[in-house]
Amino acid sequence: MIEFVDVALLVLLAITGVTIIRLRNLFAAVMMAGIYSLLSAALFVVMDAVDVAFTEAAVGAGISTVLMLGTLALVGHQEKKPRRPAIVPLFVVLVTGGILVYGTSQMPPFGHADNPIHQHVAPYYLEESEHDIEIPNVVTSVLSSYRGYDTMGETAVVFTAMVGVLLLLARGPLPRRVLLGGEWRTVRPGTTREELRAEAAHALDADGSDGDGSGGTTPGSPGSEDIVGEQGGKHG
Amino acid sequence: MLRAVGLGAILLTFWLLLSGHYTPLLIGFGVGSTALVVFLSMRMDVIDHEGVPIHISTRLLLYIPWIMKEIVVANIAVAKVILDPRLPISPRLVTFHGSPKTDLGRVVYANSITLTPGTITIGVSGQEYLIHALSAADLDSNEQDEMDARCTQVAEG
Amino acid sequence: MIETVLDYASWASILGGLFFMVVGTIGVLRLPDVFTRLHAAGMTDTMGAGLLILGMSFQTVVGIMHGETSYWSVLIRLVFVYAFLMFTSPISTHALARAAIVSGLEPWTNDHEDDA
Amino acid sequence: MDDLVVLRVGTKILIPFILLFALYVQFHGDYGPGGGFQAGVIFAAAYVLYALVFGIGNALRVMPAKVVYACGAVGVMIFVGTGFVTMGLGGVFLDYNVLAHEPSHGQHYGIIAVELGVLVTVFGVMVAIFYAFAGRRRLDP
Repeated sequence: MIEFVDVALLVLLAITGVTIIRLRNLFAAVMMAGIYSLLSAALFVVMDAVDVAFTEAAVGAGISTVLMLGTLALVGHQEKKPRRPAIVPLFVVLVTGGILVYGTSQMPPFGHADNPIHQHVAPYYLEESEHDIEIPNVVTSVLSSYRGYDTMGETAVVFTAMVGVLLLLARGPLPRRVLLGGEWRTVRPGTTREELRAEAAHALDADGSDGDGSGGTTPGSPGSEDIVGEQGGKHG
Repeated sequence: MLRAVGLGAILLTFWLLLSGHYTPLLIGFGVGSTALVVFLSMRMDVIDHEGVPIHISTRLLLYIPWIMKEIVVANIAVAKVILDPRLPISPRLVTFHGSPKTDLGRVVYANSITLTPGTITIGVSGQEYLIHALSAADLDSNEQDEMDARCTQVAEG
Repeated sequence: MIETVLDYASWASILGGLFFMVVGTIGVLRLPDVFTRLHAAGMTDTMGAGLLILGMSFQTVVGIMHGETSYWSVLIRLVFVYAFLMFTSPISTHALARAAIVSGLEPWTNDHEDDA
Repeated sequence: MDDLVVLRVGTKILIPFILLFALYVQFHGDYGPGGGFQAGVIFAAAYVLYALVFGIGNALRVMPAKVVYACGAVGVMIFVGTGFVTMGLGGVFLDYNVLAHEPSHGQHYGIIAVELGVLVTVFGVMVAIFYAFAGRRRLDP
């Protein structure tokens, strides 16, 4: 029964992966990536790795989707069509995949108690952590105590990711262009909506003529710069 | 300030119910976490009559059984529509006028409309609600009037 | 006696939840556009998940009757999950529908000759 | 067309609970699934939700970018600092046994300290990356 669930989830994962490759709309691809993470999390739960599943659901299906959407807001959301079919990469991928599949034939059977991974330090952790550390969740004791150096390295890697992103992207938030009182103007970063509203109301009071002109954001006008539109509509 | 204390009490209760481990260390962490969250919420400016609606909580609890009944009835109706081979739908956009005046009442009303399948609130503008309905039968005016009255009562007493 | 009744009620509730989940999925596949599909998706959220959680709560109550005190925390969590779902489901549905209409999507209509 | 009242009020009610749930996950990592990584991500998710609904300007007012960058570094310092404290108390690097008289208690305190470091780093990094991407174009609703 469990094997059936495993296989079903793996098939769904494969389908999702192929779909992500074939999609040219990157927004849809990001959504599919979220689904992929959710399926992986379900697979981890089936394998009793709830800590990993929790991480996968929170990181993969949760926040990385938001970060990717933030990226797409900068780079656009349509992938260019490749100019020619990628024969050589396909060949490389197929050969590598074939070798990996061949490699699995030498691997010990899945979940077997005599596997090498269950012979080394794992029995010690499982038996002694209750006495050494006295907390019930062995995953936490392995991660933070027995393998504390590894976790320190991981934390440093996460920190490095931030440094990398900041080196590439952060010159601080750039000044923004917003439609204010019927004209475009530049506002300093960090201006709150309330401040913009107040300024807009002020500008509208100064010349109350174009309250109708900029007001009335209709459902059919995508990306209409709304702040002042709403305010103007209510004003007039 | 009273609301901040109220939010703290609610959050601490939430923590104690979730926790299940009542050692001094963990209860201490609970108190500290609650204080941090209340501080952050004050900085975020989410503690006000909308963010911490403790003044309507009893009326909201009394409202829940009725909305549950409505959800069940509406679900069965939509399930019948979906399973009907002819798929008898006639989707339409309509605008309602709702009587709740406060923001909280408008939210309760809008969410009640969305929770009952067959109707979805698309937009709220003042007291006008833009509703998408799956079929004309979902727009029973008696029922909407009752929901309207009850939501107003929940939010405004 | 009462445990047997609760057990049957729990399974009935879980099966009912699964039924509404399946019907909601069929609805997502059959209905014509995003707005009508949201109605069907909302069904899986409110009724499908609700009945599933109700069934699981009955199971925990049976467990508590057998003296498993740790099931209390499971019951509390189920109630929290349900409350969270009831709170977020309409908000996300609203956000999705609003996003669709703001980006200029026209709701699908048929020539409703059968009823006006 | 509308005044976003549903999203605004809903987010206001929800955010304190998400933040507290993140801290619950943090401090109950010893007893069930959870820990610094998950808690940091959930905490950051609540914050990103706030930024999405109320605008990045308000988010920057609550927690300026410099504070967030500092969080990313401070977390690593907490982790490494725990190691130096254990060295100062006569143990080896990250040997928590020396943190209390009873070795198992010391382990417990050490784990809490390093998990706190992980929480702070992950939160800071997630929000910093979000600021870096979202701050470059307006994301106000």
